Amino acid sequence: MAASIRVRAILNGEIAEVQTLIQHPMDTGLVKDAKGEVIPAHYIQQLTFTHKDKTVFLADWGTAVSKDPYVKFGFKGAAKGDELKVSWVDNKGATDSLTATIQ
Amino acid sequence: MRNFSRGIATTNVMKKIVFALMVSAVCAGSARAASEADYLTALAAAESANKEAGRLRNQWTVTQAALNAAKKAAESGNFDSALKSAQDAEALAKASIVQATSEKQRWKDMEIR
Amino acid sequence: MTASSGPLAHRRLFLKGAGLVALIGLGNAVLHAAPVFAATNDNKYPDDAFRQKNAGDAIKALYGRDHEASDKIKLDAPEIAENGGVVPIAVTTTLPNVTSISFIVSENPFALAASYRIPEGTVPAVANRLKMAKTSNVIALVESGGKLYSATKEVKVTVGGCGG
Amino acid sequence: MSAMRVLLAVAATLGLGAAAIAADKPDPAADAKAFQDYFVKKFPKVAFDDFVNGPYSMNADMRRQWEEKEQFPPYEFALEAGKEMFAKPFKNGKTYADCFPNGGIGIRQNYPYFDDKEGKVITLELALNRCREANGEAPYSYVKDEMASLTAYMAYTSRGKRFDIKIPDDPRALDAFEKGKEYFYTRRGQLNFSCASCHVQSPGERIRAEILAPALGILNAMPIYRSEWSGMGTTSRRIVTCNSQTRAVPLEPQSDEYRNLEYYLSYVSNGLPVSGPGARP
Repeated sequence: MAASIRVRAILNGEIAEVQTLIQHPMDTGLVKDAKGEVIPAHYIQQLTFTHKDKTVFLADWGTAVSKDPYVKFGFKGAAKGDELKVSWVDNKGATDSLTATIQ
Repeated sequence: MRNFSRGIATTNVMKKIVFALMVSAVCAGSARAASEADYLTALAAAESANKEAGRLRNQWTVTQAALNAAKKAAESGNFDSALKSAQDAEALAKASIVQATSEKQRWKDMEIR
Repeated sequence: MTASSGPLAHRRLFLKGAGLVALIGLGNAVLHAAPVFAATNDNKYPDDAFRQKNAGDAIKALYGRDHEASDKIKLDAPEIAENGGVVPIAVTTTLPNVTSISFIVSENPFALAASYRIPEGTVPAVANRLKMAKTSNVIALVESGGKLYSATKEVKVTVGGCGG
Repeated sequence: MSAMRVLLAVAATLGLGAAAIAADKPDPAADAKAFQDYFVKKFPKVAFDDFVNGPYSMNADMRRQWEEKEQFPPYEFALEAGKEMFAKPFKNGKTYADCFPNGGIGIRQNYPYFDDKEGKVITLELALNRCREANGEAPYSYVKDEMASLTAYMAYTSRGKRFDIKIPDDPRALDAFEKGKEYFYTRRGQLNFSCASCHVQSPGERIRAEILAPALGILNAMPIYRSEWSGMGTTSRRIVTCNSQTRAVPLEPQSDEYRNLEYYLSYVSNGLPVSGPGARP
């Protein structure tokens, strides 16, 4: 189970409304910790949503995206029960993914 | 207005006194820089006042900051600034004590009744 | 199997032996990387655009063209951010066949905050939470029908609390 | 003639003195009523239950930002972690449910309460650590994430239930209430502010980016995820940071002063719904 990704995908008419909250520090690399050392940049760069093997949404993120990032969008052509694959990769190469079902 | 006429005479006297004071201050300033002893007595006074504020559960964060600054300056041998910071700390600690004691009654003024 | 790049590459090929395939691959990529703008087709992360400091350079690096204001873009952002770390910013547009939406925070250390690819069939609207270093213009860019449109709003940002 | 005047003066001061003493016999119910009337009169357009939303009941621009956050709130992770922690048995096999009435579900609105055996105020945070220690586990810090996650889950199970803080007719309980009230109105720190300076005299006003919350219902959303901390905050953490903001040296979390303060503030907010865990600037 992807511990870092929370997805809510709800069909509203013909549009699937998708909200995602991801647990990630999104460190900018410009902040110092209590001891005065710079906390290195550590942020999600790309977040991809695929439905029936087609990318329905792709986010390119910089260091200005908030900690525990959130994004909301909608797309047509989905049906209740369809699967929506969500995956991210960060600047350290770490990744996580989750398959959610459209309610 | 009556003593105005005497005023002129007194001003000369005043000038002499002021002059003398200034001279002695300058001498005092340069001749005897704050010694470590001065600093230590001031530090002790500040710390005991801050301890009293602690007993009254009403210390200020800036008091501790001034104490730390005093100790830091003392470590680098700068007893003038160490003495000054210790005196600041004492003043702050005393103010926090006055605040605690006066508020014992004054808090009621703001109470919603 | 001729190495097409200069003498240096030749020498490297013989030395590395095992690295042969990787180098050739690298050689090809370098050759084909004509000035193509990542925002529109392949899924490459627009690293260069995110490294630009000011808005103008970031937009040029990402879209390679100027933008014109459009009243068909609704940019929703607070007047005074409750906290610079979490500023809710959303955009919707009635412009036709939108392919990309991006957010610029001009006064941030790096102007480009986020960029989104909007494939066919996806609603041209995005909501997200961005960080803002200080009071700044927020620019929402919408690429529609190969042209670039924008909406701008100033968001005031300051710290909270009474002192400490 | 002057003797008469002196007599009158003495009588007057005595009379005043008597009145003052009478007024000072603790009457929590009257205090709560006066407290709530003050805010309802000061903010006639704010719905009673809306006071628990702090700054967001005071400013439309802030409220929109809050409503956006609430769609997928940042405390989601703490809430889920709290739920798991609450169910996970201690090493001795027991769980938190064994320590609390009704298994700890839907009871947040009764905290803090006055324990007549111990003769002191017990807050939810203190009760949780007591439960841990009673079961051989190390207590959690009162200002860190574990305590925030647990209280977030317990608050969530009480959402909508109305604060129902009780003050038994026990002089020690009345004294605790009075001491909490005194702490609330006492100025402290170099900035010389009391809680009331900000949360009674100037709620709705700005301190730089933030809008001051009204004191009425100010604890109903605890624990809170603050963007300022980009993390969770328990009631203890919030009070301790408020102290240092006014340059007062904070006391130990859960010390008498703080528990009595929480007792006072919760009692005067009786009748308002639990809305924790909350999101704040």
